[in-house]
Amino acid sequence: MLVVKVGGAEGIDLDAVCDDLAAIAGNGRPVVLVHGGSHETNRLAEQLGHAPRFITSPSGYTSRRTDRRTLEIFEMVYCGLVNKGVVERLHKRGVPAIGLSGLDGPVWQGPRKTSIRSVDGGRTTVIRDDYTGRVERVNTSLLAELARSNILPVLTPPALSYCGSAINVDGDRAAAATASALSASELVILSNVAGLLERFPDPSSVVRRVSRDELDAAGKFARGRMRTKLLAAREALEGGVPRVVLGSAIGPNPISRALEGEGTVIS
Amino acid sequence: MLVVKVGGAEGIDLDAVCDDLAAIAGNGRPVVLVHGGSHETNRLAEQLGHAPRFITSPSGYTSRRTDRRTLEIFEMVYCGLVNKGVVERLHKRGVPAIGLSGLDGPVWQGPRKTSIRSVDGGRTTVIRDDYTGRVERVNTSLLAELARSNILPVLTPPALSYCGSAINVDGDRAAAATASALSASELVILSNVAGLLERFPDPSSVVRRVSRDELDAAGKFARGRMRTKLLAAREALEGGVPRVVLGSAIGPNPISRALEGEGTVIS
Amino acid sequence: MTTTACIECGGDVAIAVAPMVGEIAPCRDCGVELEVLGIAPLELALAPEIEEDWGE
Amino acid sequence: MTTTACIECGGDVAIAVAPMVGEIAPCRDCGVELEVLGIAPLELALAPEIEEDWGE
Repeated sequence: MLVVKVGGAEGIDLDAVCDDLAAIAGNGRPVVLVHGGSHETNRLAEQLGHAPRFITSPSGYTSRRTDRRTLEIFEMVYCGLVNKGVVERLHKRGVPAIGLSGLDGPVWQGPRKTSIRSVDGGRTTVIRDDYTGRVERVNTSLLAELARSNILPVLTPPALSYCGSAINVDGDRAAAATASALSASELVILSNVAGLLERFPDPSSVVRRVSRDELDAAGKFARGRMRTKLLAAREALEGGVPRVVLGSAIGPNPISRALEGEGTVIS
Repeated sequence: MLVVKVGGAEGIDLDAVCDDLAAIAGNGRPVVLVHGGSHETNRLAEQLGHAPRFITSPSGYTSRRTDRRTLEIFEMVYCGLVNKGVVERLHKRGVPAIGLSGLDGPVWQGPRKTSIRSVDGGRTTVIRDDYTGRVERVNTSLLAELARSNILPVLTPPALSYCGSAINVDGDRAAAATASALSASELVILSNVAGLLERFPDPSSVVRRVSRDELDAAGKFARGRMRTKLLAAREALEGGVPRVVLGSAIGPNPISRALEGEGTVIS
Repeated sequence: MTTTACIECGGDVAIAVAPMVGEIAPCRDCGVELEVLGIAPLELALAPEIEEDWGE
Repeated sequence: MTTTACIECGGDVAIAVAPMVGEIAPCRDCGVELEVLGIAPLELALAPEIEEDWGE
């Protein structure tokens, strides 16, 4: 089983990703795709006059401020525009697919954070009406059933909190939890960056190999979202996934290139 | 098996519908829900500067002009905002649910119309880039599998055309096709109208009973969307569904009231 | 309205003074339905069959 | 900055001149973290624990 996460940043060509995915699935390899949608969500939020806001946690992680209105905009893009766009592309390429958010089934469950902290201009505040959390449980029986029926799951946040509300979760970490739960042999995380860069944003400074023990040290190179990707890689390895590759989604055959080692291989 | 279609018009209270649905499903009756989203789609289309347009066919049916941009806005509302909002509400009420568009699986397949005709001001034009069609095939094995796992399917347009593209389909007729395919004992179609009205819009003029043979005659009372609902009712009866009720989604327990005969009972 | 020759039977086809691309113009003589494909110059073709069912 | 009394130990808690509801103010003496619940009058309570994981 292969789990692929493709980000939602600007410039990512979903047609190229789906071309590659159709070839891989066509060779009989079971695959689960997880996707993001951040760029389109920011655009729609601006258009609807509810500009996106981002929170920096005390330990430097960034995440989207997800009040109820943002969650709805988030669902419109992730579960509507992007998810069904990917499912349509896969059908067009002869790959039966099923688009599911973490709510559906549910596929992903986990705790919603009752409060979060935001650091802004040196001042820290508590935020309570944020719909964010983490994936702890993955519905492996539903996903396995779909794989048996040769239907490719296309998964997207949000997840379902234990108290029954939709929660924004990090797509990379949700993909790691899914890869672990399905005992995937590989997790490929594709974004608009060539991998972990020693001298961000210089693409030629890709760190090609990171062993599990070097993950902490490698963390010092990581900026912004890459920090969460390294956390996701760690969680996948700890979950028993033998190999994680952080690669670029840009250009043709991005998944195959990552599988062949193009990007940062963590194992 | 009970199939319920709830419309997307303004004023429809999805919490009341989900309260009732949770009670019915809680009593062990397998249910499939189909929902619309027209009001929210019109609102979002206006907000995004792509105002909704409606087409009248030569024989008087109205439908949404669905160019590619409209289809994307349609998917954001139907598959994102409304579908996941209903799934979240059902989980909150202890009913495991799964939100699927017709693309997913796919659940609904059918022909896309290569061209449609639009009558406007006495002039008729051919339109070719419209993404509309009809549901001919229903994925009963996927739906039956979900029912066996006690997961309530929450279905929404669009469907998948045989040539692999998303197509806008009429929700009432898709619900009728689903009820027929699943050999449902009843199909309930709820909207913001009390049923077939003899003197539209007078709610006290509800036609209480229509036999199958009286359907054509009853058609003369029907205005706008109600014409399509009568067509859907006919298709359900012809598909072997013994009883169809057109009822109001407004107020508490709308499904139960319709099942008890409140509205227009067609059988 | 103005008229032009039917591409099927040569008969008279009534056309709006300012026709729209995609507009349907029936031929009064042979009854076929023609579609305006181009305006300058005027270009007609047999209109596609009506497919009656409708989307949401 | 201004100071107010810690609700745990009575020590000094540094507070911004114009505090924000939800703002965290640590007590220099006993080290607890307090949260500003109200401004006029100033109302403090123990801040909830940090939950470290983050959404998309």
